[in-house]
Amino acid sequence: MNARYGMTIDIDRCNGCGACMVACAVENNIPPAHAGANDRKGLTWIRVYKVDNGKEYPERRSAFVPVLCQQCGNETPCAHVCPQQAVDVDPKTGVVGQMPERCLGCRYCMAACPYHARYFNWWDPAWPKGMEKTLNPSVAPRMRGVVEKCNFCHGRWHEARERAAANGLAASEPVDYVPACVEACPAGAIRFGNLNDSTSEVAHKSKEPDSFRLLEKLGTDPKIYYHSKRDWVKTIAEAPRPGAGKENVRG
Amino acid sequence: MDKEFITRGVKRCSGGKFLLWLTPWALLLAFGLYSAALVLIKGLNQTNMDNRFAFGLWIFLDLTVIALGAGAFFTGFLLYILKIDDLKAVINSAVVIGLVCYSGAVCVLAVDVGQPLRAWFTFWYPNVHSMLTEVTFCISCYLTVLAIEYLPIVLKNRRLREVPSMLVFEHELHKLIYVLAGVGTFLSFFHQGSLGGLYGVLRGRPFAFREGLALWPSTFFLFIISAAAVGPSFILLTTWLVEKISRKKLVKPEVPGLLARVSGLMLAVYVLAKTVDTLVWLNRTSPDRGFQGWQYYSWRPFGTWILFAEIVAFGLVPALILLSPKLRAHAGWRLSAAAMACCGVALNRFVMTVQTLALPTLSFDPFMSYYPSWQEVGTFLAVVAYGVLVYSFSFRYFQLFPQERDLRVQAPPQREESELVTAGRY
Amino acid sequence: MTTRRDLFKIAGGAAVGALLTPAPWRMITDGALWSENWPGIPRPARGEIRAKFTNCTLCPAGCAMKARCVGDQPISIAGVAGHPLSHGALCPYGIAGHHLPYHPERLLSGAVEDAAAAIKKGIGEGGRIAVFDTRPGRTASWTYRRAMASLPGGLYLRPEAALNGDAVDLSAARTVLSFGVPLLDGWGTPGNVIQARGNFRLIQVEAIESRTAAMADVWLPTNPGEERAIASLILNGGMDHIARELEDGPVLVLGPEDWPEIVELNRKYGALGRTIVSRRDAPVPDTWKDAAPEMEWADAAEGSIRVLLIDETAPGAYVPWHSIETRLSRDAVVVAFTATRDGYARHAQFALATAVFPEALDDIPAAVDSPAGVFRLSTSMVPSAAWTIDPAMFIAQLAGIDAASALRDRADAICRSARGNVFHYADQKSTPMKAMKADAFWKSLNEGACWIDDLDPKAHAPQLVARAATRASNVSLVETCGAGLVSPLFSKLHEESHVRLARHEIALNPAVGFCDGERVALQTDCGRIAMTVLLDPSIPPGSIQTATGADVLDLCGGATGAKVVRI
Amino acid sequence: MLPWNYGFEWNTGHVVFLGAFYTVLVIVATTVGNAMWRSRRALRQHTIDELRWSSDFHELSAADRACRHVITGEFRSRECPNAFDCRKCETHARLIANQAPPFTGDEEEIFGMAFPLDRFYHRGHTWVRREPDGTVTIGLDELGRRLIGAPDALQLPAPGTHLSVNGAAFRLKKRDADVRVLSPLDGEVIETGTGEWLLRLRPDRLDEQAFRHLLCGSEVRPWLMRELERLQLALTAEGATASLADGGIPVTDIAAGYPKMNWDAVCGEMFLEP
Repeated sequence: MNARYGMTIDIDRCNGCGACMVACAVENNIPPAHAGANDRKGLTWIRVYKVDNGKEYPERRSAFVPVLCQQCGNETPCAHVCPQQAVDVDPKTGVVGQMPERCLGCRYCMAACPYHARYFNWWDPAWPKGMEKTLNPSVAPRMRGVVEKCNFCHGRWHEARERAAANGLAASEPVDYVPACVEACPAGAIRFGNLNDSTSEVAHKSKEPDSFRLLEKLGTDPKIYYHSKRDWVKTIAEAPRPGAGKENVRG
Repeated sequence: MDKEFITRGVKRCSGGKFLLWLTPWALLLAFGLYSAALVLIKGLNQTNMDNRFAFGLWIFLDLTVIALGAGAFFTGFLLYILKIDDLKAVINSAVVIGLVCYSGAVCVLAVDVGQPLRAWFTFWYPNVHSMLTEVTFCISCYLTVLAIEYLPIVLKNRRLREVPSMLVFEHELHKLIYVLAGVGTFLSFFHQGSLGGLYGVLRGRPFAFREGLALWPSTFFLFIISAAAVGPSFILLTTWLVEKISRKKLVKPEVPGLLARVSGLMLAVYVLAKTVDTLVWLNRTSPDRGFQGWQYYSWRPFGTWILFAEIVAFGLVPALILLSPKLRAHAGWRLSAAAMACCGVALNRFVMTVQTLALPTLSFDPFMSYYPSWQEVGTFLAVVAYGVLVYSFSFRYFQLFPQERDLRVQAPPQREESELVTAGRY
Repeated sequence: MTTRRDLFKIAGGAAVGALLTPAPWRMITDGALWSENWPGIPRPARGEIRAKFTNCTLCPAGCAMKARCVGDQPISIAGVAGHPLSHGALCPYGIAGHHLPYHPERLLSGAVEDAAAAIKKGIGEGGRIAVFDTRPGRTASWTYRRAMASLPGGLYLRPEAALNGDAVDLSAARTVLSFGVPLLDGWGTPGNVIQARGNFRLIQVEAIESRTAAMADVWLPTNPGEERAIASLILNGGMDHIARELEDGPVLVLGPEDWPEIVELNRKYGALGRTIVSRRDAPVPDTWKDAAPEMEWADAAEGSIRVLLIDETAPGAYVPWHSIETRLSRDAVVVAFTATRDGYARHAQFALATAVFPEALDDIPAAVDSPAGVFRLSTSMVPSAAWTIDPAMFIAQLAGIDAASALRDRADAICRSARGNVFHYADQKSTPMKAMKADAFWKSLNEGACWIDDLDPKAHAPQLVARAATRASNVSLVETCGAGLVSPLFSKLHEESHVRLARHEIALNPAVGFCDGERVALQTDCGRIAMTVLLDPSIPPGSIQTATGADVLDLCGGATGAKVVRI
Repeated sequence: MLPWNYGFEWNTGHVVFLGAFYTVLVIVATTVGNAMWRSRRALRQHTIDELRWSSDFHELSAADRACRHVITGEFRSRECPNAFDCRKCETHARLIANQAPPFTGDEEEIFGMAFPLDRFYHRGHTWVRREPDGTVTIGLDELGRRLIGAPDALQLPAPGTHLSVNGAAFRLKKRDADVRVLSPLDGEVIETGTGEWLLRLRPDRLDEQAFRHLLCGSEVRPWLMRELERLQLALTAEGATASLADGGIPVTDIAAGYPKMNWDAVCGEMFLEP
């Protein structure tokens, strides 16, 4: 049976420290920001947004929402539109993969993605002198002019499979495979696992009443489940409503 | 002096005057090429596009330009397939316009992708489900076809006709041109459509997403109709413009009327279809996906006025003007209606591309705004200048308007039947 | 007889025929795959993947780290699961700590000889020499104290100790009342706080909705500067809904320690001895006992110090420069041992470059939230740059004492004490100290281990003393890494997402009338610093939020009435 | 793209899409290829003179392509289907069969221009005179002469050159005008002259058929009247103010009369070179 990897993110536990974003950048050889980069031209495969209940101080309450590629399972919007098969959905894992070395850089997939989880290399990647020594050998850095995004740390998936094979276990579903952000979250807010495996923690958590997915009605069947006991936080899953302090988006 | 290149018997301004006319455009082209080079060499960071505004000015202009260039295929279709011979008067001009628009669009496209050198991957690893693949294939094929259709026009040049092989090839190719016209029609039909599909299939963008028939969303068909509607209008405008600039009579008076009628007819069909589509989308498609229709229009500055402008002011109104014979006959009305039609379609392309990207999808998204950088504008100006230059040269050295020579003087009307008046006058 | 024409025919035929076979197309495809590599992009070094263990020195928490290395080069860092103190958690600064040696703004070298000469001259002229140590309790600190003892008039100075050197036992608390303390945002040992978070209710009294306030069970928004009033109100039995919360003990009250109210509240709700406990530090060799006493900065006499050596390598509490200045004599020589230009180096005549994490070998004393004493090493994972110096060695040399084996000596002393347990990172097992030989202990310390003392059976309830209180500032400071240097990848949290305030970024309410990205100056009676505005409606109009950093602390430490002005 | 390419799968999408694509390519390629092949064949089967004339003839304005029997008033309007080569024209054969134009030997005098009727006239303003020795002489007719006046340059073919009907016989230059004059007959040049006649030709054939396509006798006057009309049109088109149809007799050098005029256009019109 094929795996269907997914995540549950407990918004009530996230204090927006950003460990996941840094760990992701470290793991996937994402370069530091170019001098001209801003929050709309950056490379943040996982990005923590600060959301609020739209009220004014002191009724205002905030929460932090990490958003990464939602790994849509149904008619994956980006994979559907890529003109040259640079995006594919791996049937073995359900992970939406991106092949930067085949990408034309037309950014059609970015326009197609409702979660803005895809990022374009606006500049040549550059690291401070000497820092390239710290690059992760299991991930190839990307060149300028291509799109990239979260792939649940594909490199880690490979290594985990090799380890599993070495230990004589079934390589199909390595037990110790977790993406960097999951490993890094100090609050343990992000959980990762196989949604098809009914015994897994994510399978349970995803079915809880407090769990929800972003823009579920679009019918793209994302595999990232968010979790919060606060009612106003649950409303972030729905379509935007104009007005109400929308001008505040930090993060 | 270039006199021996100019068709015998047509008047063209002096070479010096021509150069004077070319200079500003040439400068503009140079500037545009410079900015395009910047983008190509330094990368897309030269533009103001970003991860949220992944497409910018260029996609809007590409779509508009290609819609306006649709005159080429639609006129060709009417002339060679439906045999409406009056359109012979403008077909050459239409072909040149088409060529200019399409080649220009393709160049801009090449500038605005991250890795232009990999463009051929699209042919090598085509994803047949992607509208962009369809667009790429059709546009590249159609551009070839247009180039071939342009060939006879070039070879007809007075000096080139001296070369026997060219003379003959032109003659023979012209006999087969209807085949190319047919193919061209087929191709442009599909890529005009898939350009519409481009946004209609974005299920992640409920503002653009449309349900469809068979493989294609409704925008696929709307784009075809609107392109067919605006193509003749644009020819109408350009012809008039050329007549004004060159201070010559270029086509018989009945031709613009015909174009206007065709354009009006298609436009009426389009407005009708568009209205139905909009209603279905606002009341079913969008709400089903959790997005209430009204909220799209509560983001400043995109109020409902844009919907009204698109469908009524620049759709229904020009359609009615062009359809009423009395108004159509009047040049002023005819031309302003044509212009309005063009604006309407441009506005439609703008809404489909830019507004779609500006509107938020996540509840914690802001409304996005974007202003093109001067490099982007420059790249577009390059296309305009390039178009003007190519057209000016074609107009000077080739016969874009076959009727021009006969129209120098009012030739006595010819009657077509050839009956024997009298045998044996002697 | 074949003519050339025939040859052409054959060649042409062959070419056309070849087109009908996969061969040429395959070649194109493979060519494409090959051409998909882009020049000028660094190729990650390959090699054997190893795990190395160490402890973080970037802040006093000293979290345990597991580094993934190619050969010896760390390429990523994660926490050590099951660690009794850090519980496998790391903050973003630690996660990217291995980038610091390559930081473009790292201090590159210093005039070591000139500094030494100037110091000697200063001492020679009979001036008073002092070492200012930002993180006391380290073995290096002991070296300084020994060195100062052996120098005439030598002083060992330290910042004011949190809770007078006593510890907080969060695991014991049921209710925590915090006055603007960033409890959930880098306070103490993050992993430990998160571990304990499930067991206590958090009441946060703060002017703005900080990360801690956002996560607190109750957030009491106050006007900036009114926190103290609220504290005394609660103390005097006002605000009974809070008082009712505080019935549910044990209670811990955290806040600026120079407020008497905090001390009183803790005393009133019986925190002392239950959630605030005294801690005995890791043993030291008896031969060190004649070291100079620890003296809090404030107790040094005005204008008395002729030579001041500041060790910034291990960041801790920062003392604003204007209060240091007053202790210096007119012709004082100030030498800063640091890896960054941003700290005291701005004021020192000599800034001597030191190694940074993970180059330096150092130990990390117990954090404020560790009731038991600990001893752990931050090992040198990459060789430290040739031009760096070790401040402990430098000062030891100055005083002519031998400190080369200080860490080993202390380890042996701890081993001799036979107290507590040793937690080994590699296998996550802990063994009692008494069961270990000195060499084995030293070995495991270097391979990644942590000695944790037993709780002192005869510990006395701590006595907090209130100090002269300063007024609360209307600037709320968000903790950035004390080290000054942060990984270049923090651009992800700063420019690329604004999820954290970068240095010299200032968050303001839109109503205040500045626009996003505007350049302004943050101004207090201590001066002004240029800042970039970041609009955030969650900041109340009266408040200012900015990131710490030496210069900001110099500006706002103790200062009041900060305001933002246009430039 | 191709079955053996990475990422290719034999599903309907691929087959339909790529099928359509290849079909289009094939159609376009064959069309162009076909055109090339045809033109190659044409170049082999016909002399370039024939090809150029057939192409030129299509370029002429509809009025200029009128049948000679329209000129004589037998038809209201008829476009010549044979590019002015009446030798293979059934209609012409029929018409002259039941009534051949009378051949009056004396000279016609039209607007002071001499058109001797002892010779045949070609619509490109050349005449052909049969000489007793079985050769023919060819020269510009009076209107042609007056259009050119004294030519700036006259390029005559070298003796031995073979001319074909409606192919270029010789070139004339006058001011900005540079026109080729159509050959009225097939034949070999045996001598060139500069006086009344310009070329002496040995025609390929001398039978009755050989001269059928040329105007003669009573056809000449109406034809010339029409030619003057055309000249008038051409002149006005080029912006002439003084007109000559109102009795004004064409002067011996018309070009001199219109120094500013684009004479090339006028000559092109009159000598049937579009």
